[in-house]
Amino acid sequence: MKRKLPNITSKIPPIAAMAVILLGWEVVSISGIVPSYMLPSPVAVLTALFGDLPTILFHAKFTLLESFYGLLIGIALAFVFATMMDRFRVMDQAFYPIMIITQTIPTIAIAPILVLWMGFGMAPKITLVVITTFFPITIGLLDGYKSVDPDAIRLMKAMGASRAQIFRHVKFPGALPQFFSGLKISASYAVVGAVVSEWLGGFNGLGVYMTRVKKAYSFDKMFAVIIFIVIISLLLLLAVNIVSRITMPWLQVEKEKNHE
Amino acid sequence: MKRKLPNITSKIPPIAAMAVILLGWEVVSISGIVPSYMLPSPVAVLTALFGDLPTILFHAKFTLLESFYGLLIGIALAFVFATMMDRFRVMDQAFYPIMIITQTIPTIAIAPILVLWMGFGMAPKITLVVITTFFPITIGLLDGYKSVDPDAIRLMKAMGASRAQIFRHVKFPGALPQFFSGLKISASYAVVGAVVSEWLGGFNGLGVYMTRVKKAYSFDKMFAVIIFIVIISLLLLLAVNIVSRITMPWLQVEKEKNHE
Amino acid sequence: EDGAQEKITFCLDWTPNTNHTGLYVAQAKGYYEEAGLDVEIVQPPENGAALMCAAGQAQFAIEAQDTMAASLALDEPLGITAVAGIIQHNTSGILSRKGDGIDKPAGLTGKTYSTWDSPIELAVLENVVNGDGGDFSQVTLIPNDITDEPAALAANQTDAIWVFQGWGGINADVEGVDCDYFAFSDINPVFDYYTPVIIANNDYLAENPDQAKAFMEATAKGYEFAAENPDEAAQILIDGDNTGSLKDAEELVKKSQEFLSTKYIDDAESWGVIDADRWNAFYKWLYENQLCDKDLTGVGFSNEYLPQ
Amino acid sequence: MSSEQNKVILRAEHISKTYGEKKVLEDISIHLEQGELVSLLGVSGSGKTTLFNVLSGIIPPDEGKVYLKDQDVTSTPGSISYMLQKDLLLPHKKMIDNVALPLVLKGMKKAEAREKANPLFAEFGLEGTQYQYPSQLSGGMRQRAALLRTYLSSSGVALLDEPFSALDTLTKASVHKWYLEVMQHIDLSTLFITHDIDEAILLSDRIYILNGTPGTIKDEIVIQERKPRAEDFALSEEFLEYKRQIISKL
Amino acid sequence: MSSEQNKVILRAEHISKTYGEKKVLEDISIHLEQGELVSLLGVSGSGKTTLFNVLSGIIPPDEGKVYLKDQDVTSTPGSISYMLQKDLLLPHKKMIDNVALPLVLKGMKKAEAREKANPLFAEFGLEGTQYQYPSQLSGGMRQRAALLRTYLSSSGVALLDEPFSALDTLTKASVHKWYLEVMQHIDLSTLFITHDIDEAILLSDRIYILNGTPGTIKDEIVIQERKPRAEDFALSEEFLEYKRQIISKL
Ligand SMILES: Nc1ncnc2c1ncn2[C@@H]1O[C@H](COP(=O)(O)OP(=O)(O)OP(=O)(O)O)[C@@H](O)[C@H]1O
Ligand SMILES: Nc1ncnc2c1ncn2[C@@H]1O[C@H](COP(=O)(O)OP(=O)(O)OP(=O)(O)O)[C@@H](O)[C@H]1O
Ligand SMILES: [Mg+2]
Ligand SMILES: [Mg+2]
Repeated sequence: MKRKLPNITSKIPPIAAMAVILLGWEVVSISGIVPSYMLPSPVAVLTALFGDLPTILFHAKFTLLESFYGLLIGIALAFVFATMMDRFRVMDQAFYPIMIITQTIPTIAIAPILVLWMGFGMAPKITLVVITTFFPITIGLLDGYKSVDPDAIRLMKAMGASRAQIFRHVKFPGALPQFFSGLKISASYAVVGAVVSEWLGGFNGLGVYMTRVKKAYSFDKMFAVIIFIVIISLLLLLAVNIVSRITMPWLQVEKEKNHE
Repeated sequence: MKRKLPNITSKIPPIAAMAVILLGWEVVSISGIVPSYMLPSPVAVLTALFGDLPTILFHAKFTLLESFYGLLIGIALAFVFATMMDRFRVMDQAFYPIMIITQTIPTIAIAPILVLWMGFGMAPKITLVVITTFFPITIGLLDGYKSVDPDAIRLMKAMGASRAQIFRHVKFPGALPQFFSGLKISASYAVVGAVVSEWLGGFNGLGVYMTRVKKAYSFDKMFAVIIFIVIISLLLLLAVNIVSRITMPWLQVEKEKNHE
Repeated sequence: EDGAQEKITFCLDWTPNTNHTGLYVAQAKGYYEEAGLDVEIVQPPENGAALMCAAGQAQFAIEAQDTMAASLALDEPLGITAVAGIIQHNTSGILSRKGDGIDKPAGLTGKTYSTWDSPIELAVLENVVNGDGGDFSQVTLIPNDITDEPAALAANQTDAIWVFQGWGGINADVEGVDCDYFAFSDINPVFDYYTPVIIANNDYLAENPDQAKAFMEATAKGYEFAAENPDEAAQILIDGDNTGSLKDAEELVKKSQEFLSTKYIDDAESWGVIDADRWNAFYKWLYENQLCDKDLTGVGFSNEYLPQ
Repeated sequence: MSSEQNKVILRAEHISKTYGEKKVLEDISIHLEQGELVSLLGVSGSGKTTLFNVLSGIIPPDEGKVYLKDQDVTSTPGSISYMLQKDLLLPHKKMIDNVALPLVLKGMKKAEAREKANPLFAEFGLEGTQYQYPSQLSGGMRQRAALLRTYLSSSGVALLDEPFSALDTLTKASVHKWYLEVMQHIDLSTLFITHDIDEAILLSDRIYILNGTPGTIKDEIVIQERKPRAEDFALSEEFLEYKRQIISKL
Repeated sequence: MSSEQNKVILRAEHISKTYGEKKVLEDISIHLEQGELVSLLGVSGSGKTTLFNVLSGIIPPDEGKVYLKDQDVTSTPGSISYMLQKDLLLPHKKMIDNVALPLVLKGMKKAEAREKANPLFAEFGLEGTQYQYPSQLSGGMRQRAALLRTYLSSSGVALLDEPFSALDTLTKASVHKWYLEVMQHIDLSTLFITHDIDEAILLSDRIYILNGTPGTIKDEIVIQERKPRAEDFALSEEFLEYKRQIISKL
């Protein structure tokens, strides 16, 4: 019971800050300093959000599916790459610079090319999500593998463990915390990645919907979609947090200990 | 002399990997499996790059200026925010969630709005670069401040140091390594951020040039610009690396020691 | 009717609007289904309908004759052919606030114009402005990121915008913004080129000529229906647009449809026919003014897939 | 102690090892008898850890052989248990799985391994901690758990590399006492490395002094004092005499 | 030693301190004379570090006063130098700037501070390391540099919290010897915390034993052995006698 108290008090400042921002925004829009097509009021945005919810949800389904598949494939790819790069020094040297290069290519430029190559379906969108998400996860896993105490590996060897056993019992679980740090970054970019690729070519999805409302000058709806995207990104982050807590119960124990 | 040897051998794998990729790409495009407007050959792209260099350089000037100013402002902002958030717990609690939210807003959606608010000049582009770059630097600085040994601070207090002196002599230099880690991430996004915002509205800059060559179906030129962007991003990264080495000579000393 | 239908992807040039009504009518009235075709109408990636068509991701798409020139003039031209003109004449022109004096091209001198920054667009403007005794070099150019032209004019975001009379012009009436307008084709007959055209993938045409003809026949029926029943056709477009972007624009769609119903066929013998003389005249003008590297006379269009 | 007391259980013969151009060990021959506790004293860098790495089989010697109960185990990891300076309990495994890990590595089912490890927790003074995580235990308890794992991983011979150096002075004293009792109880033979002369005298039957570059066995000192040692052995004149003798040789 | 030997330089009177609901220190009174080295022995958690934090002025006591040369310095950091367990040399500063830091903090110009610190490097056996970074020095040298910094930061009184515990056994012995010499040479008075009974007997003029919850001064032991101590003092019967006496009191 007692332990929950600081949790509640720690939520006051962010909520207060948000409230101040929203209030300021509302005042600016109501006062008429800024015309409404430039900055719709929060109330108008919320009205648009709830009024448009069925349409938004319809489109969100596609965006979420793309983000989800993209993230899954990104994780799988990151896992394969990081593990190979950790295992073989040559792979590491060969792929690391290429991975950095992929991150400096503007996605906005390749998204239309991907659509050209892969058509109107989900494939190009998923690919773009994979490109934006696999890098932070790979880096997280690589750092995680490297953070494993070499003495722990020496100990495992002394116990007669095979390479696979060392991976299973020491390297992989040891890399989990950094893997999840990387995944959190990726998760917060996944939805945005899907939206960007939809924006640049597609038929369904929040990105497509946004281009439409933008063309119709419905900035309230546009902001409503932005807010919706922010919310699902935060929910995705929350989900990753929950999974990480379930997957790594020992960290919870350590944290509790430090709070005592 | 001897120490340079591993440096050279370590460069063989990435160069080999790049060569394999370029060769495969050239073969695919020459063989005619993929039409050139879908994938121009590397030779065509290089020809376009050198042929178009004056035009590309003209536009690059704008993009680089935007990236540079954006990065500078991003650093300044990150510095102010991180320092305030480290100093006042309430600030930390209030701003951290808001900072995460800013990172889940699709830049592609706010870029046109920024143009609407700020006009067609450099301001909206610089703003977008600031938005994309300030977050990793802030996080880096915050982590850096937190990584400072509390005993070092206690020692400084015992020596009668003021809060400003503690910041100057311990906290700030102690946070530099993480600040530069964050800056490296930001630097690799800065140019891309500027390109995205140009793409969505403007007269000059690589993003504008890309939309133009794309309309003319000059995919070789389009790829040439992409490659150019990758190269300047890598150069920017290199510059940050050099600055970080000059700023933190003691890390060089430590590294050399570990290599002995 | 039992899954044996041939699948066709049709890529629009923009969000659904009254240029597309015939397609939606053919879809809704079952003309495609009768022809044994399963047509899916999709939207393009940024400015990419022609590419998507050339890449075979769509069999048919919508392009405009002016932007198509660049793709035909490449060393390795895109494999696309215009198979029908959706609207017989160029109905585009310059929209401006009433009373600003931009009711004729010379009035642009000293004013601000929102441009897409395309060489052909600027050359056309230069031609009409200077031809009218104005000075194009004194026109201030700003980037065009405008989607609601009358509103932008009313808000003084710009002084003049290139619009299609059947949409932007009508929209000015609907929104109650008093505007001036002049059309390019009235000023220089060379500019009476084809604006929206239906293009098809060349490989597809070579391999499936009969299917292509069947598709075009059904499409033609759709546009003929739209020409005769503008009100019903407008409703079909609004209902058929699963993007929902037209739901709140019923008045605009209906008025636009009424305007366009007389423009689809106009003075041609039937819908879609491309007049070779007008087509070639414009491409010749492009070539002569160095807006195009190749002489495209006779290139890029065909009337042979239209119903005879 | 048992009647087998004088049976040699571990024997290293003429071990040499060179890293690059640096010779680290030269012609080392040592042995360990059943039930014995022998310590290896030497300054930093004399090659003590390297010798243990060779004995445990994780690095091959350039020359020489290692025998466990007359069987050649040179370069064969997994037959002798090895405990490093740190406890190296895996933070993500519960205590019982940490301790049972050597059994699982040898192919035993997890449930079976747990069953086998479980009763030993009481023996090592760890009853009730089976389903806790390592971070929930004190330093002394973790050290004992690492020792239990070491015990489960082999044939009764343990190599301990500075096992007690991370403990504070007072905890160390109690762990020393406990370790001697356990060793006797489970019939463990131990070879251990230390920097601490007091510790070596207090615990060992014999002390090897390893020194020089390359490291060689400089001396062997037998501590005659009967075991278990008297409470005040560390404060006795005999103890001081041994200490003087060793200091003169280092 | 000087004639001022018996002058009290640091005095703490009736110090009490409570954290939340936990009383950590109760009515502690201790003193330190000019040139004296006094150690504070006590089990973990008895409040030794807390007492030092109070003496150095970085936390205020609930009750009691701290006097430096009869001047009240309670809750006034900066007047007494304090060296923590770790050397805490700042990795980003060159050795000379690390050492001169206390002078800079007091407002001296960097160049002047360097000039003042420079000659002391030789005195502390650190000649030639002025423009190196801390990472380039060995543990023993770093410890001496930290001590030099401590010396420069004050009026000749140093509080050392477990200053030698991070050093290995052999390095520790040489640092002990060196420290006693330096102390005498620069007329430093030292109060230091240790866990290690041997170390306390070897170095101290007097030993305070701090124990219990809340921590109180349980005893004060005066080591009569003349200083500098004989080479083999640690191996002598007198030494053992002191050790027995302290153990019985802990
Ligand atoms: N993998 C290695 N490659 C090269 N040299 C090594 C390697 N491992 C150890 N050495 C060197 O061999 C020597 C002996 O090292 P070792 O770790 O065995 O010493 P030690 O006696 O255990 O020292 P300490 O008491 O500090 O643990 C040292 O000089 C060390 O630098
Ligand atoms: N800031 C604090 N807030 C609350 N309790 C504290 C704080 N600092 C120390 N304590 C508590 O006060 C008691 C004494 O701590 P202190 O660090 O002074 O002990 P110590 O004798 O130095 O121990 P050690 O030998 O382990 O360093 C401990 O129980 C500790 O938990
Ligand atoms: Mg060692
Ligand atoms: Mg303490």
